[in-house]
Amino acid sequence: MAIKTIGKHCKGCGVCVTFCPKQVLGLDALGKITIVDESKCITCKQCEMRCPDYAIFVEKK
Amino acid sequence: MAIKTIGKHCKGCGVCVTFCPKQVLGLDALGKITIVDESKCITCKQCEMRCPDYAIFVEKK
Amino acid sequence: MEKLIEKYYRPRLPHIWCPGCGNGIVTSSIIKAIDKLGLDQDKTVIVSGIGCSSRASGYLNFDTVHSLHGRALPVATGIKLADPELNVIVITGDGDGTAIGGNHFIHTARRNINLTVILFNNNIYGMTGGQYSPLTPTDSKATTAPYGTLERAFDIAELAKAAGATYVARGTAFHANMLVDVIAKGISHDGFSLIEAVTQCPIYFGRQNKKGDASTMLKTQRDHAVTVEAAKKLSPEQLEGKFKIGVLHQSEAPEYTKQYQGIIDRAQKGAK
Amino acid sequence: MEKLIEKYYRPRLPHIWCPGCGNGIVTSSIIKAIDKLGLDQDKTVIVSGIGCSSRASGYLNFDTVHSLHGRALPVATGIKLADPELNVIVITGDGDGTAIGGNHFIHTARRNINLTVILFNNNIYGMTGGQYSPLTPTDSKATTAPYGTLERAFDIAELAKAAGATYVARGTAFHANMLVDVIAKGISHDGFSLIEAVTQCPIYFGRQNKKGDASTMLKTQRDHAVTVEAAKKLSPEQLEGKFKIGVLHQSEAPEYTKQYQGIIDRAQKGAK
Amino acid sequence: MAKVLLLQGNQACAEGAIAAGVTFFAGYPITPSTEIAEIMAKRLPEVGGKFIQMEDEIAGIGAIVGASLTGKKVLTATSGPGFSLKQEFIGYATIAEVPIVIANVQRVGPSTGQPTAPAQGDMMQARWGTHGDHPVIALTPASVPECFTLTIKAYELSEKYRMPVLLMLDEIIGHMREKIEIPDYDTIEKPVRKGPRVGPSEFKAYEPDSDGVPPMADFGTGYRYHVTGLVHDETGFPNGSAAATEKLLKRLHDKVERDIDKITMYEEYKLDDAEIAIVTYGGTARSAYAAIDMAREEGIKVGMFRLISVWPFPEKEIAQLAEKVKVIVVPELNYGQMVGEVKKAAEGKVPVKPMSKYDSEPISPKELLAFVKNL
Amino acid sequence: MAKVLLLQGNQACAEGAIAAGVTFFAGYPITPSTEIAEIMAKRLPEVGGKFIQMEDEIAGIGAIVGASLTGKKVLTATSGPGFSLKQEFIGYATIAEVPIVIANVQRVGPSTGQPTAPAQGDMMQARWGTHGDHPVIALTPASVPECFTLTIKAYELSEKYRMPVLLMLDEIIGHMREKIEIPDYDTIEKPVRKGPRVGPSEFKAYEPDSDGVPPMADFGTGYRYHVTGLVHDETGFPNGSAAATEKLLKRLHDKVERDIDKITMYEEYKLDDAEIAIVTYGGTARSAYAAIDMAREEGIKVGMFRLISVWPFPEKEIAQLAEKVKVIVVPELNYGQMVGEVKKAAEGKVPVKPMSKYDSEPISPKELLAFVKNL
Amino acid sequence: MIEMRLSGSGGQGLILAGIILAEAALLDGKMAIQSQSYGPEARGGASKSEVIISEKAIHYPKVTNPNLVLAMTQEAVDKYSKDLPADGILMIDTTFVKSVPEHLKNVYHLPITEKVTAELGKALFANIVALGAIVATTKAVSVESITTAILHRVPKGTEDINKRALELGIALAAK
Amino acid sequence: MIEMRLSGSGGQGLILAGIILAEAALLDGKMAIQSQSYGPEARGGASKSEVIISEKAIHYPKVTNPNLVLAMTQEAVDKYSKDLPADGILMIDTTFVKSVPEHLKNVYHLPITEKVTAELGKALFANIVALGAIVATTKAVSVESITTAILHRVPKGTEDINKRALELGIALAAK
Ligand SMILES: Cc1ncc(C[n+]2csc(CCOP(=O)(O)OP(=O)(O)O)c2C)c(N)n1
Ligand SMILES: Cc1ncc(C[n+]2csc(CCOP(=O)(O)OP(=O)(O)O)c2C)c(N)n1
Ligand code: SF4
Ligand code: SF4
Ligand code: SF4
Ligand code: SF4
Repeated sequence: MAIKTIGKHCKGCGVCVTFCPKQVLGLDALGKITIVDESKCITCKQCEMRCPDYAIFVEKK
Repeated sequence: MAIKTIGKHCKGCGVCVTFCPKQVLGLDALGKITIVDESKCITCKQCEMRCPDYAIFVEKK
Repeated sequence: MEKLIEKYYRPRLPHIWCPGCGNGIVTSSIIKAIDKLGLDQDKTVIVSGIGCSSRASGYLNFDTVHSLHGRALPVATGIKLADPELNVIVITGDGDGTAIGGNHFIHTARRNINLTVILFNNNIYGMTGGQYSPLTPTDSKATTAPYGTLERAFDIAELAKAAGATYVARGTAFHANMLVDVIAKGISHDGFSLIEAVTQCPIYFGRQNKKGDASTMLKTQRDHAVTVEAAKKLSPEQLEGKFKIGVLHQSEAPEYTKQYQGIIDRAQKGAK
Repeated sequence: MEKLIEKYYRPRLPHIWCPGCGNGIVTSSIIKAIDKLGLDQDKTVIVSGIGCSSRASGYLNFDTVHSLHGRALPVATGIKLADPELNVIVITGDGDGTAIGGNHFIHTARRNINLTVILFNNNIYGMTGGQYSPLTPTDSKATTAPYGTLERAFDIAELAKAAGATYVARGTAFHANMLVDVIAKGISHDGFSLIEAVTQCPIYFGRQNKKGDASTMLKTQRDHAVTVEAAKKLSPEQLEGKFKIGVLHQSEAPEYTKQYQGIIDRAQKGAK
Repeated sequence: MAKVLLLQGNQACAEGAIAAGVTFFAGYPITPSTEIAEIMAKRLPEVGGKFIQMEDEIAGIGAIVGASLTGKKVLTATSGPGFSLKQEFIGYATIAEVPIVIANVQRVGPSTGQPTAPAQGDMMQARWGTHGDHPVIALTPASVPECFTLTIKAYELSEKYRMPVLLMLDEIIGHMREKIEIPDYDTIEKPVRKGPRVGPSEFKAYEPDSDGVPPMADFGTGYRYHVTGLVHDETGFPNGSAAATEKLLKRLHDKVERDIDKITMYEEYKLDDAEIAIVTYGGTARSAYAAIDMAREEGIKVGMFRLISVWPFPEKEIAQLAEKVKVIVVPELNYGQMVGEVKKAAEGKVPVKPMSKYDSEPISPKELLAFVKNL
Repeated sequence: MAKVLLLQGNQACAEGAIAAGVTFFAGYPITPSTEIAEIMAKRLPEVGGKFIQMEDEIAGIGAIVGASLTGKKVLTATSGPGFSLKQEFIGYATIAEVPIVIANVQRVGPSTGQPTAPAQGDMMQARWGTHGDHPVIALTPASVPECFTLTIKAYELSEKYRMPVLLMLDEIIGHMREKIEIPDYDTIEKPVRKGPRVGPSEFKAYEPDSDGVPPMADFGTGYRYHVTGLVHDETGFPNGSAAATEKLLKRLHDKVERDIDKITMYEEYKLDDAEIAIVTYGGTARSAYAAIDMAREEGIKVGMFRLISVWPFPEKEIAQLAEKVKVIVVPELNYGQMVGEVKKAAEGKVPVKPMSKYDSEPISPKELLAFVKNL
Repeated sequence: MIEMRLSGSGGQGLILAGIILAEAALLDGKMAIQSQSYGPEARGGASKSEVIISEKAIHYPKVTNPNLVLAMTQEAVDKYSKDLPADGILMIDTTFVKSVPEHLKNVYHLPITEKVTAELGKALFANIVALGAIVATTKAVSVESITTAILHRVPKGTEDINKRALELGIALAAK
Repeated sequence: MIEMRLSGSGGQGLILAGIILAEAALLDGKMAIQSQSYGPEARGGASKSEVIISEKAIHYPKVTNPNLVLAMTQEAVDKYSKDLPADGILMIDTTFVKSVPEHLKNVYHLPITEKVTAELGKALFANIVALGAIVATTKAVSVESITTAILHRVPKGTEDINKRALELGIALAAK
């Protein structure tokens, strides 16, 4: 399992943070996506599915 | 009862002739409305109602 | 009728329509409806587009606008919204109203603005000489469809309803008295009203499609029309090939120009 | 998804859409549907109009046309009729597709030409900064409706159906996977397909109407959408304020470009 | 009471319309004109007027034509793509003699072009955009206060000559904010439409007065007349005879041409002793003032003839100018449009140099100065 | 085998299109152009092509733009009101460089005007009808055979320069029937579109060759490129920078202007020793031939410069003509349109006299003769 | 050069007649131009079809000096014979035309519609009868060419009756 | 004449700030022109608002010789400070800007957003803080007028917090 984020694409809308069922994600001081606790990720891909900016990808390994 | 026809308006389409239930009407040699037998008229006004050219009027007296 | 002509027609007859054309019949039905309702002639406006049918406005003794092809409804909207006291009646053809004018048609219906639209449906573009329209039945001949039309026709009544029209009716030139009735109801209705008036163009639709002369085409109207009431009692098979006439749909919704007064009230309260 | 981006997106990201805008989600649903069906990328054309949503075409790696405001459908019709082998997908907004483009919408549906139209419905004109559209709900605020909108919104699915569309579905940005599914079905359908994709414009529709941020608007989609299947089991009261998602209408009718071959055959037989 | 405000050109245009007594607006949003619609949406209901956003630009102009027939003063606003769509109706309003005002806030074209960048690329379209022969009146403001006053002027002309009047703004003027002193609207004289002086029975809807303009009755007041885009005679009914056609088309042109001196508006800036004349208009005139001031400091004798009314084109004035100066420079934000008219009027008497800029940026005073120095 | 036929100008135009390899027509009926659509409806399926009647004129031109992108040669036909509606898309096809041909059969305007009567009132609209700066190519046939050949020529130019080409007929030419010898279509060289010479990976959709024209890939052949009406760079993607804007607009104009000598077509009729030059075009040229023959019999030295390509305007040739003759007369069926261009080109070197007729009747040879004799 | 104007009402087939006449001229190896009036009036009201035939190139396509006017209705006479010179030919269908301008010297009063209805049962062929009369009177085209041109244009199966109509016209004019 | 450019990203309220600045100048009895960049970029990407203030008429409305550039993002510095002369003022929000052009001598490094978030709890008032800093630095308008102009433009109920933001900005620049 790996979460990949692309800071350049992220616009900080917070959608992934909201819909992540496990509080894996957060926004940093500049308002960009940041991974708070990758270990909690259940690879449900809710974030990837709804990120409007293609800035987060989750791979099942 | 009086049938009034306006030759200048009549274009000879024959609609009044077709829908007159009593064969009151006809077309003349130049293709204009003509009254064949006014006495048969029952003032149903089918002719007046459907004349597209406002060339025939029937009055009940 | 003679008196009605005197009163409601301009002294410009005979009109330009071809022998047997149904436009004259539909036009007189409109006049009879206006007379029946006793509309104030000075407060009634007739707006048309461009086409044979749209020439009707020029013969009628009201304030009249012969606008652009397809654009009667925006002009009518401007008139009605600017002066809601006016009765605004729109005369349009199947090409004028549903081809180039299709967008205005659905949007005016959606707004439910109190206009009465009489759509002269002769299934063809008459004025330009016989091209197919969005209401030409599939497999018809037209000058631009020498091999027959492929396209399906709109069910204009359904379309109007789906777009938001609150009164939809259909009549025919043959059933001229009934047409008067559904037009009168449409004018009385407070909202967007569409009356489809089925009429004959013997010259271009009739000839190309071997529909016979004007009388024959009127008979076809007679034989294929079924009143809404009668239709209820018929099976789908019996209705095959028939079309319904009468009031097809009526509903209530707020009328646009009346609602607009609310906006003004709100704004003026805010402004003070 | 990353691979899909590599394959189907041009290397032009990030896109111009605002933070939280749903357009990115709907666009990726289209791509997933295309991928799912394994469409030939070289034989697939995407046509859009003008608007935020219509900018999508520029990011997708196909033959793409960013046409004029409201005119995606005529262009798409030309492409499809000229070369029926191409898969033609149309991306449009609620303003682009139903305001200025409304006439093309109903006529393309009527012809049942095999195009798949994805209408990004964000209930507002985004690109020009928040004016109301024909799909803005009554009583909303918009920059051109400071006192709230009077007009009723189209039920675009009903309108499409009445105009002749043979496939009509609705999805939302929230239900992104389901959206993929209804888009894929629409592409597979042989005829005119409309998919209304409900999406959020947090910047202009959201802010003016206090709908919260993107996440909140997505939740609203979640909470107000009912699948067609579930809706069947609900009473009208329970459906109050909800909207249906899924396949709303599907029917069979001859497809225009296929039918056209018949015309050619007839003409060429006649000519010989 | 007069107010001092910081307004955009677009806002001043909308306020000018309100001040002129406009009570009806119909349109469709398009950058960079949208603010005009937005302000009218807010302001019109406040003064008891009506605003309606139509389904497209064609419907927008159609609705104002309708509203004008009821006696209202009306406005629509747009930009290039929408202006193209409105062309058919502009011709209709011209031949049917329906007073309307259209603001076109120009952006970079052709087509979608560059929606947010300035250009002056629709100047010739304003003259020739609709099919068939027709006269045109078009005005170009060069400042925010002028957006206000020229909008009022547009109504004066439109009502007086019963025809469309075009307000040709550009994005520079439309979107910049500057100081404007706005008088109390009650003190502003509202343009008035000439109504019939006879009763309905004697009224001929298109019978002109000696000024070539027929009095116009409001719909709903009993005059029951016919309005058509077909060639018609004095009754207003279609008449396609050669005589009627010529008479109508000639009158439509004449009513404007005979008054061209009254309609023509221009400003001369430091032109008295100028050897170089800059002929320009709108946003580009702003660069010209600045460039001229700079040039004058260097002792270069340059001045500006600023077109305020662009159509009808002030041929006579430009011909006179051509007699007076040594060279004429025509800076424009386009590939060369009005410069053609200047050339035509100058008839070879003096070199006429285009300074065309079409890269989506305004001409800076320095660029213009450099151009002038390089002549 | 060549055939001798009696055809209308409209018919010859339609047949010319078929001969040029047109396989797609989309349009909307309008007098006096409708025959073109009607013939295409019949003829296209015979040659395996497609005809579609669209919901309006905008959709008509939109559909041919789409069809052209698939590599087809395409046509639409219209008249004044429809031509006005098509303007926005003409700008689109210009900036997106999509080859299309539009036939405009002119009738009396403005607005609905006189649908069945001849005029030449859309000549300036052809040049300036769409918003923003744009080049234009427009041709005007003066006979039925020329309707055929110029239609083929229109495709040559449209495909070569990747832009809309306008066929400006008038009702006289469109509706008259005359003799035409039609060659076997197989013997006619079909204009060919320049395709890419590199594979998709190297292809830049809007990178021009040295002639200023980018090769064009057909949709569906793997080049996957983007077409937009926004200002764009060589990649075809939007780029609104000043540099990209200037580069694009300049190239669009340059590709035509650099070839103006190749594009310009005109006919000189008895002009060699002429002291009076008649500059005219289209249906009015027919009157001029006859009037000149009559005048020559009376010993008056008059000849004609007949514009075949009207846009780009042959400025150079007219300037030369102005050096040669004593007076130029410009008869037109309008209020004075091309005469302005002639004036501009003549730069005051010679008097330029308009002979404007706008009463819905053609200019008769006698009228023209009388005018010439009264000079 | 011969200039002819065929006029009548919309339904009388005169536009087709004009085309046939011009096509016959081409068959004769001459030049020909045909033009017509369009518009609503072409349907119901007065309508005209003009034909010019010449050995040489024809420049101006409209009739300015008519040699012949055919008028099949009264309205057509009134509207379209005005510019006919005194010695020009006016050919009228007496079925519909009652009065003719006095100054004209060369008026052919032909009972075209009456005759064709009587002899061929249908008014439909009146235009072909008129063509016969025109050809017989003016010799503008050869009988052979007009026959070929007619047969080329008329629906299959009506060739014979059309030929008879043509002959009827030729005979009528000969009287 | 003083020419100022306020730049940053779409959401930072700089267009409003520019308008307020210009309105303050009018209150001071001066002339002022404000203009801005429009378009998609005004939403997400770099955006600018330009203000020119002068005692005399201002002709050309665009900034050509900036005296001050405020840059609230890195992209804004990169894009909009290019034409700033060496002695012009560059004012940056250090929260977002990390590097500045080397040749500039007059750079104000202000932690605008950081500070406003810390002190007023919301980044929202950063634009007003920036105004305070600009006014303090340039004296382009009087503190009185800028205060009036701000209060005139901000929503009811936020007057106090806006005043505090202004003071914060003045204080920041004073450091
Ligand atoms: C913009 C424009 N396009 C086309 C035309 C030509 N035109 C005039 S009427 C008409 C169609 C008329 O059909 P319909 O509305 O059905 O009326 P009808 O003549 O059959 O009564 C057309 C295409 C026009 N006048 N204007
Ligand atoms: C002819 C024309 N009119 C108006 C515009 C301006 N315009 C551009 S996009 C748009 C509306 C966009 O709304 P929508 O289609 O709902 O798309 P969104 O931006 O919301 O995705 C408008 C009015 C234009 N470009 N062209
Ligand atoms: S009123 Fe009736 S009976 Fe009398 S003529 Fe008319 S249709 Fe015949
Ligand atoms: S219905 Fe009218 S027009 Fe037709 S024949 Fe009878 S009277 Fe004449
Ligand atoms: S063409 Fe058809 S619709 Fe038009 S007037 Fe003739 S019959 Fe009526
Ligand atoms: S304005 Fe709205 S629709 Fe447009 S990009 Fe921003 S959020 Fe999306």
